[in-house]
Amino acid sequence: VPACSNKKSDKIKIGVVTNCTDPFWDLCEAGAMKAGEHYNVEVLFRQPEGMDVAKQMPIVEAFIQQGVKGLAISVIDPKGQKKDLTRIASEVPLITMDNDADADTGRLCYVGVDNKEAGRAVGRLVKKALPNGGIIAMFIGSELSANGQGRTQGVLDELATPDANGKPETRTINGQAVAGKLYGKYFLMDGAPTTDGGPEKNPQQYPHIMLGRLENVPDVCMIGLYAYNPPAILSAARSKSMVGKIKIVGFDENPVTLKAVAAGEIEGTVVQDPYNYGYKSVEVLAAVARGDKSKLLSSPLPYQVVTKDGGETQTINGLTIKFPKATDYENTVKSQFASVGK
Amino acid sequence: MTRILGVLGLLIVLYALLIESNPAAGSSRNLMYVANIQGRYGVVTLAAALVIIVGGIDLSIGSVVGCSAVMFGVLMEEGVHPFAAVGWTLLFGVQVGLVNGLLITKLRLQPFLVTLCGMFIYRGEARLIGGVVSPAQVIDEHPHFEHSLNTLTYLLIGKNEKGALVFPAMFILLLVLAVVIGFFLHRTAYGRYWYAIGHNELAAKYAGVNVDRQRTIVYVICSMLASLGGILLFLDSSTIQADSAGAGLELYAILGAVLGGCSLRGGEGTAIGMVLGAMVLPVLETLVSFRGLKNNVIPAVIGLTLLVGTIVDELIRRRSRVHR
Amino acid sequence: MTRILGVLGLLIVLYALLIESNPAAGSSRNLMYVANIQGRYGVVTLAAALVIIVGGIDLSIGSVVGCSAVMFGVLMEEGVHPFAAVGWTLLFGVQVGLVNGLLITKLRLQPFLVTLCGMFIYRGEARLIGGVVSPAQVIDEHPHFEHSLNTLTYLLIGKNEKGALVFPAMFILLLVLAVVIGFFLHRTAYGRYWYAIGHNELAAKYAGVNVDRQRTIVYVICSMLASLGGILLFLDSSTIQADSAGAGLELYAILGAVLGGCSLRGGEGTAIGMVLGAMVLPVLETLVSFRGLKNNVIPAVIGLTLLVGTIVDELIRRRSRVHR
Amino acid sequence: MPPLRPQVTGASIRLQVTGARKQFPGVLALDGVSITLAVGEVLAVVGENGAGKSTLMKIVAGVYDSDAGEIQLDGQPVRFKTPGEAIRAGVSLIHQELNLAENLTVTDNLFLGRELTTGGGLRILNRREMSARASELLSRVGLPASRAFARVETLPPGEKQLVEVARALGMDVRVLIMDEPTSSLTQKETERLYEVIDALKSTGVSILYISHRLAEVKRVADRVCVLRDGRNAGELAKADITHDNMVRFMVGRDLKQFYPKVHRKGVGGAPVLSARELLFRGGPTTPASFEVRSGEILGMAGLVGAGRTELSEAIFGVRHITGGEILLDGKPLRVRSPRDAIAAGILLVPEDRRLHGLVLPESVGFNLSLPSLDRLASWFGVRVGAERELHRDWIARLRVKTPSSAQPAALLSGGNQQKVVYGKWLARNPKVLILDEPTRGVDVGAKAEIYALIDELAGRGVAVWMITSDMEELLGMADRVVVMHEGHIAGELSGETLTEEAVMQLATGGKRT
Ligand SMILES: Nc1ncnc2c1ncn2[C@@H]1O[C@H](COP(=O)(O)OP(=O)(O)OP(=O)(O)O)[C@@H](O)[C@H]1O
Ligand SMILES: Nc1ncnc2c1ncn2[C@@H]1O[C@H](COP(=O)(O)OP(=O)(O)OP(=O)(O)O)[C@@H](O)[C@H]1O
Ligand SMILES: [Mg+2]
Ligand SMILES: [Mg+2]
Repeated sequence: VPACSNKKSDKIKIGVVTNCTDPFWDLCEAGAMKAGEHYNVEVLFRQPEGMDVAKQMPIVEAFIQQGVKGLAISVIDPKGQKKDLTRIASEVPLITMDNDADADTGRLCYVGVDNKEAGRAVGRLVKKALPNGGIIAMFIGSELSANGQGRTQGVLDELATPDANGKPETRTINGQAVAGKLYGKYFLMDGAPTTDGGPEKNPQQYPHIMLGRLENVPDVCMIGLYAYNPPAILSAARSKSMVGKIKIVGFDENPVTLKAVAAGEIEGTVVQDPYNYGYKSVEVLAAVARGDKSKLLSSPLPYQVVTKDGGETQTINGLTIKFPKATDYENTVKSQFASVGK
Repeated sequence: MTRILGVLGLLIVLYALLIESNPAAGSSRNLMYVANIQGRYGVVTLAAALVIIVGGIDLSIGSVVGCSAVMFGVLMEEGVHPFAAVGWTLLFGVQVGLVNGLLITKLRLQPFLVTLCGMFIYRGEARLIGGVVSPAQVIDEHPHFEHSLNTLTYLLIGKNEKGALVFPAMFILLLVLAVVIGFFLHRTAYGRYWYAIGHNELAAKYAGVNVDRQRTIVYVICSMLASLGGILLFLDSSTIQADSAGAGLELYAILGAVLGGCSLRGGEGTAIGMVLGAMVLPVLETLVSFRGLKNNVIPAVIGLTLLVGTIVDELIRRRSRVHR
Repeated sequence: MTRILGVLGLLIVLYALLIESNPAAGSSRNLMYVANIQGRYGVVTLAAALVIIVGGIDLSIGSVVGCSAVMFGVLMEEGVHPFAAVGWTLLFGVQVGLVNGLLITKLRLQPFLVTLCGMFIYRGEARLIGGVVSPAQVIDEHPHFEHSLNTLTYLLIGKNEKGALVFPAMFILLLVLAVVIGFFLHRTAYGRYWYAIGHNELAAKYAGVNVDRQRTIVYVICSMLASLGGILLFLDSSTIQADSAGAGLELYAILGAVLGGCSLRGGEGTAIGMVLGAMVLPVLETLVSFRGLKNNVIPAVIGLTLLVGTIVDELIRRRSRVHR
Repeated sequence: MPPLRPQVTGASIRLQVTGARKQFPGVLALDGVSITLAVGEVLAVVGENGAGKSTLMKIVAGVYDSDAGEIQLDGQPVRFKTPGEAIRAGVSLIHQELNLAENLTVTDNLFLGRELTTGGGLRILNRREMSARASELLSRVGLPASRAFARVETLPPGEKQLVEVARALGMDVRVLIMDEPTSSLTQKETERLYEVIDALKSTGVSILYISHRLAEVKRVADRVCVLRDGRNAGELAKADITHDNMVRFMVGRDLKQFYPKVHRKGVGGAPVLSARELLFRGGPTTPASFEVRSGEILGMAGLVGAGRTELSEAIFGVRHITGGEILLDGKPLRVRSPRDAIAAGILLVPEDRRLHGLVLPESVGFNLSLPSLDRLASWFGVRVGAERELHRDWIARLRVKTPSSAQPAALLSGGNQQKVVYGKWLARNPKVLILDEPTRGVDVGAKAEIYALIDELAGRGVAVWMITSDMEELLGMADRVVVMHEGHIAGELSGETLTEEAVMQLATGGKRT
C-alpha cells in the first residue's frame, strides 16, 4: 500500500475529520486533497465509522499528536462536544465544518451551509411543487443529529410560514385515521419524519409502505433529507408505478438523485457542495498555519438548489444562491468523484 | 416437524396482524413487495444456514453482499457486459468461500475469527473499488447495457424497465434455491455428510468422509449465495454505497436461520425452516411501519416479538417432546 | 502459555510499528491515551470472554453499553445524584443479565437468539428513554452535580475537570477487574465450574455443579460489566447518541476475547489473555491513524492484520504442540 | 512358562505390522510392536490400560500415522492417511468410544460415508435400498428392524454400540478391528456378537479383537497377542489361552483374590437407600421399588436397555421424579438435581464417561477435584496443597497411567479415563455409591484393585449399588442381585438362588424358578 510508505515530509499537516463514512465525504475529501495540492500542505483526511464520538475523538487525538497545524471537524453534538472542542482549540487552530459548534469554543470559523436555511430551500421546492398545499412525508436517517434536526426544522418552518406551526390534526386517508401535524397548508404524515436508521437498513421499504398508505391520494410530496433518501423514494415510487403521480424533493447530490432531477422525476434537490467544504477548510487552515487569518469565513457557505432547468442566481436571506442545471451539476460531481478514484 | 411449527405460527400471526392493520397492507401488490424482500433476505439466510449446519458461522456475509454489489456495479461501469459481470461476481463469491473454507479447515482457525476478519476485509475492498454505484449510472456510461440490465432486473427482481414490480421474482428465486438446497440437504449423500459433520466431526471423519472438503464446499456455496445476494441488492436498489451496503446483514441472516430451526451447535436445520425463518423479519418490519409506530419503538418491538416467538416455539417443542 | 504467545507477539509488533511511525506516537501522552481506550474495550472484552468460557455468547453487549450510557445520563438529568446513578445503572445491567441468564438456562433458549433479541430490545430502550445525552447537558440542568461528575470522571476515566487526560484510569480499572476475574477464574471453585460447564455441561451437572445458577451468574456479571462499560462511555465521550452508542461493540468484545485465547466452543480462556486480546484493536486503530492511511484501506488493513495475527498465532501454537 | 510363538504360514497372512512406533507428547505409546494376522483368524490383543492397543489399531486403520514401522495388507505395503482410505482398502475399525452422528437416524449412520446412491455425481440417496439393507444388518446384531428409523441419540449406549458393529458389518471388509466392542453389552448381546464373528470368520474376514473380559477372549480368539507398555509381551496359541496365562503376561504377576470379600459380612445392615413405587418422567410405567442396605453390594442386572441406567439417574436427580418416594436412612429425601443427591451422600459413577463422567479437554487433576471443590475451597481460593495431595493420592491408588496430573483427560487411554472417573467420586466419602458399569474398559489388574476398594467401602458401611452387564463381575461381587426387565424389576436373587441361569431367566423375561 503506497500510503504505508513512511516518508517523513516537512510539509505542514492539516487534519480533516468527518462525523461518519459516506460518499458525501468522498467528495469533501476530493476538495480537501485538491486544496492540499494548491497550498502545498499534507492533508490527513479521516471518516470515522458511524456517528460516534467515541470513534471520532481518538482520531482527532491521533492527529493532534502527530502535530497537525490545523484541524477541521464535523461536530456531532455541539453541546456535548463543547468541552473537548474548547480544549482542542486551545492546542491547535480549529475550524468546524458541515456542523457547527458554539463560537465560544474558540473555533476559528465554520465552513458549511446553514442547515436550517438549506431546509427552508427544500420547503420552497415543496411549495413550488404543491402550491395549493397537500400531504407531505419526510424521510431521514436519524432525527438525533444536529444537521438532521436543522434541516427538518427549516423545511417545516418554511412550510408553516406564514401560518401557524405544527398543529396536531387527524385525517382519514384511505379509510385509515392518520395522526399528523399541519404546517401551513401541508399535512405532515405521522407528525414527524420517518427515520430509517441508515442506508444499510433497506431504506426503500419506508417510502414504499408510505406510498401504500397514500395510494390514489392526490397532492402528495415526499421529501428525502439524507443523501440516500431521494433515490430510495424514487425506487419505491417506480416499483409502484407512481412516478409522476407524486412529487419528490430531495437533498444532497447522490448521482441517482441528480439524474432523476434531470429527468424531471424529482422536483429538485438542495446541495451543500461538499467538495467546497473540503477545499475551503484546507484553504483556510493552510493560511492560518502560515499566520494568515484573512481567509477565515465570516458567514455560512451558500447551499445550491439543483433543478431540471436551473435558474438565475438569487440572493435569499442574505446568501447568494445558485440554481444550477441538473445535468451540469451531475458532471461536476462526476469529475469530483473521479479525482479520488471512485 | 415441530421444529417449524413455532416459526409458522409466528408468521401466521404476523401476516394476520399486517393484513388487519391497513387495507393497503393486504393488497396483492404490497404482499408481493414483502415477498420480494423476503426473497432477498432468504438468499443470505440459506447461505448462513448451510454454514451453521456444518457447525460453522459466517460473519462476512454482510460485507460480501456489499462488496459483490459494488463489484457488480463497478465491473459494468468498466464495460463488462452485465451477464459476464454476474459470472465474475459469483466467482468472487466462490473465491471468498474458498479462502474462508481453507483457512478454517487447513489452518484450523476458528470460523468466527476468520469470517470476522473477512467482514473487515471485504468491506474495505468494497470501499476501495468504488464509492457509490447504481444501475442508473451504469446505463449512463454504457447505454447499450440497458437492455441486458433490464432483462436481468426483470428476471431476478421482477421489476419491468420502468422499475415497477411485476412479480416477486426474488421470492421465486428463493423458493428455487431452497428446493435445490433442500434436495442436497435431505436427499443426497452430501446432506448426510453436512449434518454429520455439524454434529460430530470425528464420527464423520472416522466414517471416511472428507470432512475438510465438505466443509470448504459449504463455505463456497455460502459465499456464492452471499454474492448472489449482492447482485440482487444492486439490481433492486436505486443506489449502492460501498460503506454501508449489506452491513449487518449477517446477523439478520443468522437470525433467520436460527428462527427457522438451525441450531448454532450444528447438525440441525431444514430447507423449509430456513425459508420460513427468513420470512419473519420482513413481515415484522412492514407491519411495524404500517402500524405507523414511532421509529423509536421499532427496535424494541422487533426484539420483543422475536423473543416471544422464540419462547412460544420452545414451549411448543417441549410440549411435543413430552407427548411423544 | 502458548495460548497468549501469539497475541503478545502481535501486540509487540503493533507497538513497535506505532512507536516507529512517529516520534509523537511513542510519547507517554499518546500511549496513555491508547491505554485508556484499551481499558474501555477491555471491560467489555472481559464481559464477553466470561460468557464465552461457559460456552455462551452475548450479542446484546453493545446495546447494553449504549442503553446504560443513555440511562446513566438520563437518570442524572432527572436529578439522580451521579453516584446513585452509577448504582442504578449497574443494577440495570444485573437485571439484563438475569433475564438473559434465566431465559437461557430455564427456558433453554439458544444464547445467540436471546441476546440478539436483547440487542434489539435494549437499543430500542435506549432510544425510548433518551435521544442525545451528554455530561455537559447534565451539568447544564443540575450545576450542583458538576463536582461529583468531575470526581467520577477523574476516578474512572482519569480526565481532569478540563477534560485533559491525566492518567489512564480505565486501563487501571481494567487491570483491577482482570485481577479479580482472574482470581475467580483460576483460583476458586467458581472458575473451575465455569470451565467445566463450557466444556461439558453434563459432566459438570453430574459432578454436582448447579449449572443453571453458575451460568446465570456469569450472564449477570457480563451484563453488569457491559453496564460499567456504558458508564465509562458516557463519562469519556462528550456526547452519547442513543441510536449509535456502543453499536457493534459486542463484535469487538468477542474479537478481543477470541484473540486473547478464548474459544467459542467454550471452556477456554485466561484473564491475562483477555486483557492482551482487548489491547490489540485500539493499538491497531491508532497505528492506522498515525500512519495516515487512506480511509478506504483502513478496514482492509485491520482485517488483514488480525487475520495474519491469527494465522501466526495458530502456527506458533501448532509448533509448540509438536515440540512439547 | 516360555512365551509361545505360534507360527502363521506365509501364504495366508492377511495383515502384518512390524515395528510400529508411536510417540505422543510425553508418552511413548508404541515402542516397536509387531503383529501378524492370518486370513479368517481372530487375533485377540490384550494388555493393561494404556498398553497401546487402541493406538496400534488406530495406526492400522489410518487414524494415526506411525512414527516408524511398516504395515502389509495381503502382502502389499500400505500406509493409510485417512480412515476413509483404510475403509476403502477393506480395513474397518469399531472404535473403543462411540463415534456416531447422533443427530441422524440409525440407517444414516449405518451408511455414513458410503451411502447407496443413484444419479451419479448428484449422489441421490437410495433410501429404499438402504432401509432394506439396514434392517438386515440390524437383525444380524439382534436389534429390531424398527430401530432403523430412530435417531441415534434416543438409543441407550448398548444399542449404540450394536449400531457401530452393524455398521462395520455393512462394509466390505478384509480386516475388522473391534476395540472393546462388548464393554457396554450384556451377555445376551455378546453371545450374538460371537455368532456374527464366527460367520465373518467363515467368509475369510480377519478380526482383531480387543477386550478386557478375558473369559470372552478365551471364547472367541484363535490366538492372543499380549501388549505391555507399548511392546509385545508374548503370544498365546489357542490351546494356551487361559485366564492365568494372559494375566501373567499382562501384569507380570499372578492376581490373587480377584473378587475379594474381605471387609464385607455378606449380608447388609439397615436399608440406607430405598425407592418406593418410584416413577419418573420418560421412564417406564411400572413403578420401581427396591432398597440398598448398608455394608452390602447390591448388584443390578438386565439386558441392554432394561432401564437400569435410567433408574439410577432418577435417583441421582437427573430425571424428574413423578411418583413414589426415595428414602434415605428411612427419611424421605427430595432429589431435584445431582447436587441434592451429592449433598445427601449419594454418588454416581456414570455409565458414559465421555458424556457424563469427564471434562475431557481439562486435566486429570481438574477432573479429580471437580466434585470435591466445595471441600477444597477456602476464602483464598482452592487450597493448592490439599488439592495436589488429592491428585497424587488417587492417581497412585488407582494406578492411573498418565505423565502428570496436568495431562488432559482426553489423551488418556480409555481404561485410564475410567479410573479417573472412579477417583473423582471415591475422593468424596459416599454414603450410597451407585456404580454404573464400573469396570467398563478397565484392565484385569485395575479391576482387582477397584473390587478391593469397593469391598473396603462396603465394609465401612457404605451402601453400594452396582449396575453391571458383566456376569462374572455380578456373580463375583454382588451380595444380592436385582434383575430388571424392560423397565420393571423382575425379581431379586441372593445366596443360593443367585446363579447365572436365574439371572438370565429373569433378565429375558422368564418367570422365576
Ligand atoms: N492422542 C494422544 N495424545 C497423547 N497421549 C496419548 C494419545 N492417545 C493415547 N495416548 C497415550 O498412549 C498410551 C496408549 O494408549 P492406548 O489408548 O493405545 O491404550 P490402550 O491399550 O488402548 O488402553 P485401554 O485398555 O485403556 O483402552 C496411553 O498412555 C495414553 O495415555
Ligand atoms: N430406540 C429407543 N427410543 C427411545 N427409547 C429407547 C429406545 N431404546 C431403548 N429405549 C429406552 O431406553 C431405556 C434404556 O435405558 P438404560 O440405559 O437405562 O438401560 P440399561 O439397562 O442401563 O442398559 P444399558 O446396558 O444399555 O446401559 C429403556 O427403558 C428403553 O425404554
Ligand atoms: Mg483402548
Ligand atoms: Mg446402562
